[in-house]
Amino acid sequence: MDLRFTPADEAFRAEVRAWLRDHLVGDYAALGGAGRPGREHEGLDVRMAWERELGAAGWIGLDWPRQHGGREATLLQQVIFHEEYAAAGAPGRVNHVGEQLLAPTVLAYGTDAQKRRFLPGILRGTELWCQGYSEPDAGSDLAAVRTQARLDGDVWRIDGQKVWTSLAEHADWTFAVVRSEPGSERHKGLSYLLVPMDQPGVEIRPIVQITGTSEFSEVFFSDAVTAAENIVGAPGDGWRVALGTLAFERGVATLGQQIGFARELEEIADSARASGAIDDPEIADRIATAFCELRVLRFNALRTLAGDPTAAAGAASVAKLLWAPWHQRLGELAIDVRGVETTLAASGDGYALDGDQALWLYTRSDTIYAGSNEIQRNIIAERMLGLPRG
Amino acid sequence: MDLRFTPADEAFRAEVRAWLRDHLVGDYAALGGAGRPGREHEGLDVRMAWERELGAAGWIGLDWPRQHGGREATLLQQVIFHEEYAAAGAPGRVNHVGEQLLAPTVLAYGTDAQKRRFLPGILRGTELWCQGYSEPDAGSDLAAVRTQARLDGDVWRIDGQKVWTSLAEHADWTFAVVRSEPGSERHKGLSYLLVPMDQPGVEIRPIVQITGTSEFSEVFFSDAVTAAENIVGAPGDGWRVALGTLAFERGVATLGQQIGFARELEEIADSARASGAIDDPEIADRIATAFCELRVLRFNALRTLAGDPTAAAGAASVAKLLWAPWHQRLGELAIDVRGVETTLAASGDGYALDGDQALWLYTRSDTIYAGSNEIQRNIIAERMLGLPRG
Amino acid sequence: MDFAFTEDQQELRAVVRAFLARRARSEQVRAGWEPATWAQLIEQLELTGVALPEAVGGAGASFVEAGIALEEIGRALLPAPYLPTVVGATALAATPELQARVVAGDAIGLALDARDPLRAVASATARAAGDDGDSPPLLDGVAPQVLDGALARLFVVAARDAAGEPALYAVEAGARGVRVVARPTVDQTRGQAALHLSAAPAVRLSAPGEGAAALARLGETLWVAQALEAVGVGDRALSETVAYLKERVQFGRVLGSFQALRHRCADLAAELEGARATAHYAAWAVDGAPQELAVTAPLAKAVCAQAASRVAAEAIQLHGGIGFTWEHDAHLWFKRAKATEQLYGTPRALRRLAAERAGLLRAA
Amino acid sequence: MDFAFTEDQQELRAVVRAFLARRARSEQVRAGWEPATWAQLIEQLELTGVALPEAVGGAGASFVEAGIALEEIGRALLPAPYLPTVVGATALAATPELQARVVAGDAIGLALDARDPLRAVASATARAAGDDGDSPPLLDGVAPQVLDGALARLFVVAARDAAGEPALYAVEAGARGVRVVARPTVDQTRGQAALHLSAAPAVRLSAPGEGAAALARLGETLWVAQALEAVGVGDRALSETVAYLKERVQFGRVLGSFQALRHRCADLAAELEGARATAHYAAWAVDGAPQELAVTAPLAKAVCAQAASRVAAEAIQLHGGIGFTWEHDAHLWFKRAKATEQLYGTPRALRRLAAERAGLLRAA
Repeated sequence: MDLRFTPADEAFRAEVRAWLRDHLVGDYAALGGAGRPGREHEGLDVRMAWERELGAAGWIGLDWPRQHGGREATLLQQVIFHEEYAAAGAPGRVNHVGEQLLAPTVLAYGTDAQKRRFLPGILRGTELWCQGYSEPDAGSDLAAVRTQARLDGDVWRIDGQKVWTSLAEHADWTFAVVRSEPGSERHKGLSYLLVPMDQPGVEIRPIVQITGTSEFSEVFFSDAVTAAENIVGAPGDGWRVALGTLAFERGVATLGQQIGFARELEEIADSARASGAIDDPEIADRIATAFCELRVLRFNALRTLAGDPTAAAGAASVAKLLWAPWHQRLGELAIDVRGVETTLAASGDGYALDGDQALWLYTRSDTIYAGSNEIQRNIIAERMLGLPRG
Repeated sequence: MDLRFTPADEAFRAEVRAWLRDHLVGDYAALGGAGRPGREHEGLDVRMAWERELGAAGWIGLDWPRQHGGREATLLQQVIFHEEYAAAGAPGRVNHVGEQLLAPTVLAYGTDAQKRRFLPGILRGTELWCQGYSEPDAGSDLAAVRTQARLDGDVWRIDGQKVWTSLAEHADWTFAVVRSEPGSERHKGLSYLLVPMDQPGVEIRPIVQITGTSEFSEVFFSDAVTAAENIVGAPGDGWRVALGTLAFERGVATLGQQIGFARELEEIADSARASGAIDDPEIADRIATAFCELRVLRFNALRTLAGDPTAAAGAASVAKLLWAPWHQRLGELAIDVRGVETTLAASGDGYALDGDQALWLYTRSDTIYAGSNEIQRNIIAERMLGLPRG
Repeated sequence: MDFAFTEDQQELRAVVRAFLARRARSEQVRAGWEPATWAQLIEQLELTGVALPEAVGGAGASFVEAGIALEEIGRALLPAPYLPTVVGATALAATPELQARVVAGDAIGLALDARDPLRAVASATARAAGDDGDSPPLLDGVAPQVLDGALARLFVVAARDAAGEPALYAVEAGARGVRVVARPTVDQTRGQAALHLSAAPAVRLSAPGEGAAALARLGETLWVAQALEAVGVGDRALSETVAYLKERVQFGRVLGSFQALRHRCADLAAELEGARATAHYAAWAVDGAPQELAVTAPLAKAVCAQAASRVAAEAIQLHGGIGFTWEHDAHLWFKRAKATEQLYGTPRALRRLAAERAGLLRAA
Repeated sequence: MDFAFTEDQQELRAVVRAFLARRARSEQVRAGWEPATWAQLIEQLELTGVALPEAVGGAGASFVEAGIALEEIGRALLPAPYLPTVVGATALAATPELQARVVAGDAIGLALDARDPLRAVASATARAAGDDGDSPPLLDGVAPQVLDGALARLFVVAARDAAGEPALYAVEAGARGVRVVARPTVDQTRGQAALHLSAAPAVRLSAPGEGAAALARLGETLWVAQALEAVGVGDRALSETVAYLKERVQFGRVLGSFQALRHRCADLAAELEGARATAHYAAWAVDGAPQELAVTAPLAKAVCAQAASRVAAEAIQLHGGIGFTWEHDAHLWFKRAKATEQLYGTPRALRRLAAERAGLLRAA
């Protein structure tokens, strides 16, 4: 056990930091926190240009094999990249889904031709991806797939609906889990298809959320098509591939995310000091508690990423079950620090919220999306504690 | 809706109060809170004499039919009696089980001969009862009865074990749910027997609790006997009778219990004022919260007892699920008000606790006994909310 | 003692609920204030006058009946100024002509401090010796957050009189020196407005020396009304959530059969039952035992607002993704419940006030 | 960065756990202090010297190794003065002869303020100018709550020196002017004693001008040790509870298959995992990054003690009736966890201290 970063890691950190200092300027710097949760649709054109800058400088696909253009970076180097990225206040990434979910899936399960076709666009930041897992009546039950696909000559024809898709209207491609064997049930008979978004058979409708803004869409497939070869894994093997995609989420962005959390907490504490709310002992304790718990999140993430093997099973679920309610409590704190004035909306067209109000409302989703609290508890009970299912 | 007590009720209250003022004197008054939860074995001889005083004055069986010696008192009059009884600081009753559980069962399901035989002893405070429901491996699952009984000529012969029995070593009789049909399962084949405690086949072993004291016992039956006619209801019909007994618990003692709670809270607040702990805003808020929630308990009990019909299903479970954790939090508060000194036990022989420490530890059982929190939640979900069982 | 609602009261609840089922459907609630609905509330249901004397055209019932309406209107989130109107009307006992206007449908705005309704927000100018004489007293001051203020015809203002003592005044919305500025709200089903008074002519409502008591009474009635409305919101959120859990199938089972969810609903139900009993008791106490309100009113607001907030937050969670959409009503319950917590004293502050008034937190 | 324990460290944990499985069974723990077990802890496992320099006979490892022992000893609730000894030994750097005695098994008592370990409990008398000269300084004072004080051969005392500055001293248990009075405890697996010092001769441990820093360092190390021990207690309580739920059948099903119980265990496990990571990080920081302890140590104690308390309370509940008996160990975990919360600063106070030190709660 040695919790210092190595000199090599520190050198890597210096490299990241220097590059960001030199390149995160002008329009890019002006973006601020745009693209972060709750602000996913802000400044998209500039962020897409920024993604290409990152790609050109080799900051995408850090951990990919060199033969596919990656750096084969270690887990900790990826962590460092995300930390520095967040600390610099760089904008929210537009192609997280492509880089962190689709690319590892193609690397693990894809054909050579798929690797040649799809990896470069991600690496260069020129092709954006969106996710097609959730369906309207499925909720947390990912296996309840009803979207159908059938092979028709040299194309798959797709009918159905996906939901909770981020950045659907900007993505070039989606990866969708579809039912390719009619009459099959649950995990069986599914396939994992790569589908171009820009075609008549794909319709996108934004979902307005409780913040009054829209971060997600519904995606409707009506006789949408994709080439027969755009299947990852074998037909009927989609469930295994889809789970594989989820497993690639190693949480390297967690510590970067926490830097954002710390910034939010500091802003709340600043606001409390400025208004005198800090003298309310309950507010002070809630700020102190949030601070201590955020440190716990950090230590927990370090333990997982820097490899205590005993922390493996269920660690991702533990992390999510700790941070999501934490962030939700932070949102409550943000408006409680200011009190009754936060019942007033911001001035502006339509339904306008200030940052604290948006944080308060947006964080209600933290405990629902990407595996609800309930799903995480199921996973922890089963995999970490070995308690039998009911 | 009119939440004033009627003049008749106030007159009844005055009668109770006057009698207690005149009779709760000398040895009886000196008992203080003896016999209340956590102190069930204190001053037993005097309390048995006191029970006979109550009986002689007609304060037992308040709601029983006049033909059996009762007053046919209303629910609210019973409430009033318990309030005044608690407010006077009268000792814990020794025959709650006989008066509140067994007697209504005999009245509802018993034969005339049983009524003649068993009601007078309860009414006069001369025969004490204990409960024989729980079994060692059953936990909250009351139907998991393994104690066996078989009819052998004119007697039942009983073998098995009951647990969590209060005042077993002082009781003259127990009512026990036993399996009278060999090989039957769960709710079927059970019978409800009345068994004399003073016989060679009955052995009692006290259970020491986390307080170091003993409020409950295990009761072992080894070829214990009771006369064939000492069965309530038909053989095999014991489950219905047993559930009936539980249903008779209308919570008339609840408001009296809350007077005890209020006294505990006041003592804690006094202690906090004396030590200055009240200036700790967290302590102050916890005291304030306990105060407000205790009022909620009161309003909730009044609503149930004074008859809002919409509050019926599950109301007893709601009351328990509210008061048990409340009392547990009060126990935590009692020692947190005093802080680190409460890690030191009281001086005395063996393991000695002061009142705050005993309250803190004893209240851990509040959420377990008489239907755990979990059982209450099941009942509320099913009966009040109509949510289906898993 | 009888804690059951009378048959008339049950009938009133049923009528109001049926009315709101027609006139406060989700799309109607979202469309905002609808004068025709308000008119029906006045003319058909006579709700603004339910607790007012028959002499002014009211029904002469008690605040229990107003409480039933508050609970049901909260349950439906009807966007209408019923709460401030029915609360404000209790301060108009000395001005039957104003009460008569309330019966006829004039809405009241409560010009109170949104953090602490017991504090004055305006003061009567010394230059106009109107408090005793013929010319009306003139008020100066600002109430930045008046619930449904833009709909009010009349404001009840907590002010200091020319002698610096607390007093209640009535001010006409259309009078000179009165400026009302609507303000957008996070809870889109209830507006707010800022009220600016600049030498605005006023009618004094409280007798000299009784202003503090009148203001305290108004604040306590307001807390009770908030408690009742919150119970309505919580009841709606819980019952719709339970209904959803009974229907929605996941993993091949009805969601409501998952014990973890059942237990959470049971905890919410227990908390809400306690809150409901408290709100009903408090509603009765407004007329039945006003001396108990000093303690019961703040604790009722604290307990009920918190219960509603907890239920509404869990309603979003238990609905899953759909509960996070604008389209579903869960966010409306959630925002209303939180606003109720925030307005006129937080649960923590009001718990403390109740305990202080009960003597529990007074210094030894 | 490497957060994994080395093979040697894993081996150490396995050895200690195996030893305690034999020597700290429930009936042994309940029997109290057993000198033979302590002797084996010293002689066979060399645990009191694990973090001390080889020059004094120690193993020359780090506080991480001591932390492993603390966690395991907490897990077993071994009634032995390991925690105060291993913490106190860190204050003896300037007195290798005393460190050597610790390696040989002399237990240390920490004469600190049980509410706030950063405050002095004694003072060096001015009459003996011993702080600088040949005659030893003499201490007066009382430490009413010294953990395992009756077993200590040596006390580390937080005192004010003759100049009124904070300083650490060592006092021999058997010296004149030293009176140790054992006190009964609620947590029956760990005793306490009152230490009375009346002109007791002492050895000064901290250099002039460095006393406050030495005392702060001692307090921080103490908090880290409490955090580690608490994680051990919490781990034991959770793992035994989970094991029980897997075995125990009710309503025809294994209890652990009831989702409401599974979810509660999952919440406890998540909280405990966070606490464990925090305690391990803090253990490393004692030697690896002492500058971080000012913030990390108090928060580690706060977080870990609270996690242990929550787990232990739920352990009683989830065991049902049996968990409420003297016979079952659940109450031992519960009492230890609560005592750890109470001793040397409550979670709330330490959270505040951590946030203040991090600059978050400083006034603007």
